[in-house]
Amino acid sequence: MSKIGAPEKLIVNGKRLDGRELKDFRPIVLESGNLKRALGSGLFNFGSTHAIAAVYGPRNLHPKWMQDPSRAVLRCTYTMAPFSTTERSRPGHSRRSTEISKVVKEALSQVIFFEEFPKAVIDIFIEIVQANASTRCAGLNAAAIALADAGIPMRDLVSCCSVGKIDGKIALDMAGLEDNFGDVDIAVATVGGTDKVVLLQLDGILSKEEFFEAIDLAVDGCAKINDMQKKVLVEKYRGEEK
Amino acid sequence: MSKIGAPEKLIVNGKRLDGRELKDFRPIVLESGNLKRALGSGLFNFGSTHAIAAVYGPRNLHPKWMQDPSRAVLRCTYTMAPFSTTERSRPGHSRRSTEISKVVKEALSQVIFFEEFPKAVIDIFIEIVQANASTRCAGLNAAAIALADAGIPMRDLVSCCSVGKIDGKIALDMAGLEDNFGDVDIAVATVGGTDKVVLLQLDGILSKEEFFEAIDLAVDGCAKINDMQKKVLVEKYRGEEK
Amino acid sequence: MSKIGAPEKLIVNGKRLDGRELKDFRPIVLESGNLKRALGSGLFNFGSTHAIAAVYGPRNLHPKWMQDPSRAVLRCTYTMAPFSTTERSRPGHSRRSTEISKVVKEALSQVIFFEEFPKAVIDIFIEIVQANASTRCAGLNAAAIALADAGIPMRDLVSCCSVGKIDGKIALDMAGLEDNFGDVDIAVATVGGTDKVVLLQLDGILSKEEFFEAIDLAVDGCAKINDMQKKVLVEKYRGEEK
Amino acid sequence: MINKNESYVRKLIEDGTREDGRGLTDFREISVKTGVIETAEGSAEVKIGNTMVLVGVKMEVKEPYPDSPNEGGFVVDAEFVPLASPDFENGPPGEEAVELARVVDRGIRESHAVDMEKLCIKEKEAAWTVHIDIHVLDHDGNLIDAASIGAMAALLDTKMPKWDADNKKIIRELKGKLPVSDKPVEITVIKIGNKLLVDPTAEEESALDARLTVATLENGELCAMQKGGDGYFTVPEIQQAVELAIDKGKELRKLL
Amino acid sequence: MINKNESYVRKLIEDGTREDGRGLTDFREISVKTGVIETAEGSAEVKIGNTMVLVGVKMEVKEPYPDSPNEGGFVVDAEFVPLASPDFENGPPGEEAVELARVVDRGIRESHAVDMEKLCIKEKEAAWTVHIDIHVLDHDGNLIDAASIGAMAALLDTKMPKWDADNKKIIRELKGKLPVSDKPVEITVIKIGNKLLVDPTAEEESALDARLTVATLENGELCAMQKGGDGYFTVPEIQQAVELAIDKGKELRKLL
Amino acid sequence: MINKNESYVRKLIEDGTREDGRGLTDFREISVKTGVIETAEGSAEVKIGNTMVLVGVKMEVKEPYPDSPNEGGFVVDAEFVPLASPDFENGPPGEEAVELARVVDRGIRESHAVDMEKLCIKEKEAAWTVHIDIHVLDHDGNLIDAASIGAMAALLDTKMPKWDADNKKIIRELKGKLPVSDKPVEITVIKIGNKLLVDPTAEEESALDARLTVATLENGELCAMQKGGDGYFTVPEIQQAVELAIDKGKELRKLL
Repeated sequence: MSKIGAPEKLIVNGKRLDGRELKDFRPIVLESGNLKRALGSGLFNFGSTHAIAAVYGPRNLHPKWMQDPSRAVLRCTYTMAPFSTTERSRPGHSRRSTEISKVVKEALSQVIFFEEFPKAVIDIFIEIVQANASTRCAGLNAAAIALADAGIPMRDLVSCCSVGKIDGKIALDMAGLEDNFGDVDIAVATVGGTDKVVLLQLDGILSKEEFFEAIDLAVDGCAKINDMQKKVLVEKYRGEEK
Repeated sequence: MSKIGAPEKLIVNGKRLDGRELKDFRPIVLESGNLKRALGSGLFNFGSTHAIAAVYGPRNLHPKWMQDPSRAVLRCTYTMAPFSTTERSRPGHSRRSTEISKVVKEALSQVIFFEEFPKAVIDIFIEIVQANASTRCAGLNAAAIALADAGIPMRDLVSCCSVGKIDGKIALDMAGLEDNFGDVDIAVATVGGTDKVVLLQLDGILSKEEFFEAIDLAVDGCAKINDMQKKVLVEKYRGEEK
Repeated sequence: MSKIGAPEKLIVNGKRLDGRELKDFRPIVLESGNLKRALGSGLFNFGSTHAIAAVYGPRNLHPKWMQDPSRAVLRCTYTMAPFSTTERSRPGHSRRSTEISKVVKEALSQVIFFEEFPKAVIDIFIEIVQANASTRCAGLNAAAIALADAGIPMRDLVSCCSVGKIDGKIALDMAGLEDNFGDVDIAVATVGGTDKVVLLQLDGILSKEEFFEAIDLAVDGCAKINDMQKKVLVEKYRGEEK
Repeated sequence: MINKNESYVRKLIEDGTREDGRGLTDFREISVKTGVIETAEGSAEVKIGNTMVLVGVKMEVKEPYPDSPNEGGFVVDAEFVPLASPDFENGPPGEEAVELARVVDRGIRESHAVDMEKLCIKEKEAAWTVHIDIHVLDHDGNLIDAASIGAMAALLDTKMPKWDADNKKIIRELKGKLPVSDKPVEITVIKIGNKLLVDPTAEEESALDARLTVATLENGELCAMQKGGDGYFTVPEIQQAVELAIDKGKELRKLL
Repeated sequence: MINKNESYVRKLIEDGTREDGRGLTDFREISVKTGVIETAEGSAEVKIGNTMVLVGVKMEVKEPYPDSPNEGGFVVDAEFVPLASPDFENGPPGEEAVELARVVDRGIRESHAVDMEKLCIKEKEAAWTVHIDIHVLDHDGNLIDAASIGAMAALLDTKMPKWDADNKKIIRELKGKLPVSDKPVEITVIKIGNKLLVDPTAEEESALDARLTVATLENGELCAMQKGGDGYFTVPEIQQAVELAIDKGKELRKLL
Repeated sequence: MINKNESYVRKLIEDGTREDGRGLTDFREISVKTGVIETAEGSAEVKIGNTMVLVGVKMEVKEPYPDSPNEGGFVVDAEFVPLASPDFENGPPGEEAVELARVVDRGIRESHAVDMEKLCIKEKEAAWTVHIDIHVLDHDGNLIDAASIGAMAALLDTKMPKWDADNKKIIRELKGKLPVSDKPVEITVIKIGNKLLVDPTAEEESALDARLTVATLENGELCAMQKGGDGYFTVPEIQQAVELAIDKGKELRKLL
């Protein structure tokens, strides 16, 4: 279990390696409308994990036989820039990115009013520019902002964060070494700051009780992110009104 | 010619390595309707060579420009499970499987009444689950059963077996070592137990006279398999009638 | 800079390694109608660089959504035979062949009257059979002949040749060693023997003045090739008239 | 998609019943047979109702990765062969096959049931890779659970070949069992309306709101989860699903 | 498909005649030219009527496979480049190119005309691979026979390069001929109605019921066969086709 | 294609003006920021108006090619990620991305700004490959110039990692700068009607007749060129474009 490159401990004197408390986020940066050609766009960083997202559509779906006459179809593409990881990652789709695209699409499907756009397609593109764990969470948060920025009608905003177990303790927002050498990594997304969970992925061994503690922490973290997302969208809207 | 792993002789005291006479089949197992979701299905084993086949269709062919307005189109896909061979075989299409799919499709085309289903497609999928030589023969036999099980109107059943030359003698139904280290391997398929040959592939050196002896043995073997195929279909039909 | 396999000098006693003067072409061979199944075809050799081209169309473009209702679409495919190079080249498209297909397509687009064939496609296929530098030039010259042979209405013929800088001197028609070990390689195509440049690619270091000298030499070379192309087409036309 | 009966299926389940008469937390008949493929080092055939999955394990030798020079590898591949369903006409659904493979992979990998260091033959030079291939032959729902138990059964069935280092060849005279130290099992809980149930048929799957797969160890701990579907689970629903998966996992583990 | 004239072609052949006036067992004019590609170690251009095929041989060095540590390799690839036919608009026909390559490959491989052990440079380390590329430039029928004789002509033309083991480089100063010990030739017999014929044009091929390719050795023995087409041959027809292929094979072998 | 306003754009330019009020030989506002990607050995973000390009450099170790046993490698890849433009709906334009990568590659490679021999770690065994990835995030025209200056900025920003030969691993403790000996810059001159201009927007690009990219060195010499578009340049127009590119290249080089 003592993998090459593993630090001796992930929590030293009650602090994590980057100085955080157990229930702290890394510095969060978020923006909307950061791209000019996209209909809607968003940016979301957890520390040095940087994600951007763009939304195009609703627009006509070709070929025609793929259209759904009663509602819009959602397509979601999560990719990582080749330079976003320590070892250069080959461009194109990996099995990991295919899986993440699927769970992110399902999470966002819960909130979009697809019935308003029969036969159409809505495309969401998520690009991880720099990766230091929790990339799917940053990407999903950026995508939610981009959908709102594009004016796609939604029930509410989806928000996502990671929790995990490191040195036996439940902690919020996994960073690189914690993801690689910690015990458990969990990604959770909820709708509008409630406890409605639309994305949940878990890797690593923990007890039922520890999991219940972790999911509560994650739901709480998502609610905080939901507030930030709404704030940045309101500010942008006000900025445009002036 | 003394390849690594080759046995000294393939015929010892008049018997083949697995104890068979020259003109014996390995134990044959065949079934129809073994899959539940397919419209028609079949299973055919020569000893430890196991093939299953499924038929879907006639159904509409998309895209439209590929349709034939006067008759159905047949598509045939032969694949090998990754674990079916000693060295794991990569999934997906090899040139070998492309060629076998083509000759199997042509063999079956002789018997299907395509004119009854204009614009449609009939799909046959053959999967080799376990391979010990004569896989295309087992697959074609399974496919013929699956077509009948699906109720596709046909002139007659196609039947297939291998013959070969081992230690200078013509023999029926090549098994693994005989295929790898024998002199000649031939696959033959006929229609309805007659001498109408719809598949013929030969590899290895033999004289014209030896070939004529071999093809007679193969035609005879196909007729025996044809009987077995008809029996299993009649039995299944009777079983369903009760 | 002294690469493995590089000759000491590329110009010895004022002559190039194959005995040419600086402003000589290698022996040029050109033909039209060399293929029978193609609607139009052409062959063009610079020494041992051999290119053939075939034209099919105008014909209907499928799928329909790719059609341009006001004009024909041009597709151009440049490929190299696997045995055309010293090291066998893998069949299929490389990034180099994709780029060359694009610049050749753009060069030919200047002269074709696309408006006469709405919704149609014209396909040009260029195959390098044997490569000894200047392959794109030979291919483009063959394609121009093939278009004329197919009777596609054109403003004029496009002609192409290479120029370069070897041992500090500007020279015409780069051959293999000159391309690999010379200083600069330039490909230039013009329309109808004029100075209208429709293809221009340059690799290697030279001064502005040297470049202006080189482009004049290239434009002059293209005019000579244009004469030869017209001659072979007229001869073929006369031959057919008899 | 087979969703003609979607509203009918939903109505039945909201009333607490199912088309085939099962209770919401009952599995269909399950069988797990091992040693079914002679050419594989380990194999299993799993049937759950009409669903049939074949799993084969092949042992290969590779050079270890530079960042784990004394560890072997572990790969799960899943193929939805087009024999298995009329829905696979235009090619089987890629993202579902990828998800299936990855969810089964994580359930086993994260359990540490297969010790990667024991798979090392010679540091930096040669180590075993365990290649698990999941082959779906008949698809009538609940593929994850079928594939997960099939993969564990095939691993427990796996015999170790020998490595001939001089000739860089695997000698398939089997010399012992693959060491496996735990028996993780994945159970998928489905939500339709406000009901939770297990082991859906293909028809029930087409009507689901959401699903949650939970991998549990022999000691009752959790080691992997995956939520799917366009719907949501509330936190209390997740807690209820986890409890159900722990219970059902114990039941299915007896088949190994 | 060029099948507008299918019924016309069939009627002619049933009457024992052909559009171009040939007898049923006559070939069109054939030419075989070798040494046509300077960049290849061996090459041939074959024309049969309007059909034109280029074949190039390239010698490469690879590590032998573990199960044949003292043998070289032999690969045949075929490309139907879209120059060759208006039917190749939407990409050339993949399964036909694959079949062409494999039938030509088997005709030569099974004859043992190229001794794989003579291609070994150093056991387990380096051996020559003979790479035969078939390039169809003009497709007016009977590609298998054209490609087969072209491949043999190119092999007989092949010069051996040298291997610089220190620098892992091939030095293309040619030092001798590739050893070739037999001259297998493939002849394809076509069945239209109840007639057998050879060397079909593309138009005749579009009207065929079935075809049988037979590879024969110099001593008259057979070494490979392949039946194609949706129709059938009776056993007496097969016997007749084999006799015809042996005869025509002798004729064509003179061109090598 | 965004060509609704094509005739309007052309008319403006024939009158010597542009939609955004710039002169024909004026660039939009440019910014070049380096060190923007922590995970890359070198990186740059370039904005020209609304166009935004990210460039990352990753250093990898490979065995040198047999014909250049003491040289490293140099690879440029470009991706038009579909975030960047509504035109990329059906997959980004492959041939344009390939051309972009190759034109940027040649501008740097032909300048010999990166000395390939200095990248060799051990002859025949290990050498650095400089992998430059161009990522177009927002496409409002003039990608070649943006990518070219971004690639040079990222190269000048690149720190060298160490190579641990024993464990065949790169250690990313940076120990110095990548040696870069020149600063080639590419300028693309656009022809619309009989006017030449620089730095087109996406809208202007959709109206262009032809474009000519010219790479210049610090000393004013040329090292690469590429003409694009369906139109032509006369020789005097080419001369004028080269002069313009030399001038503008000097201006942009100051940003490095």
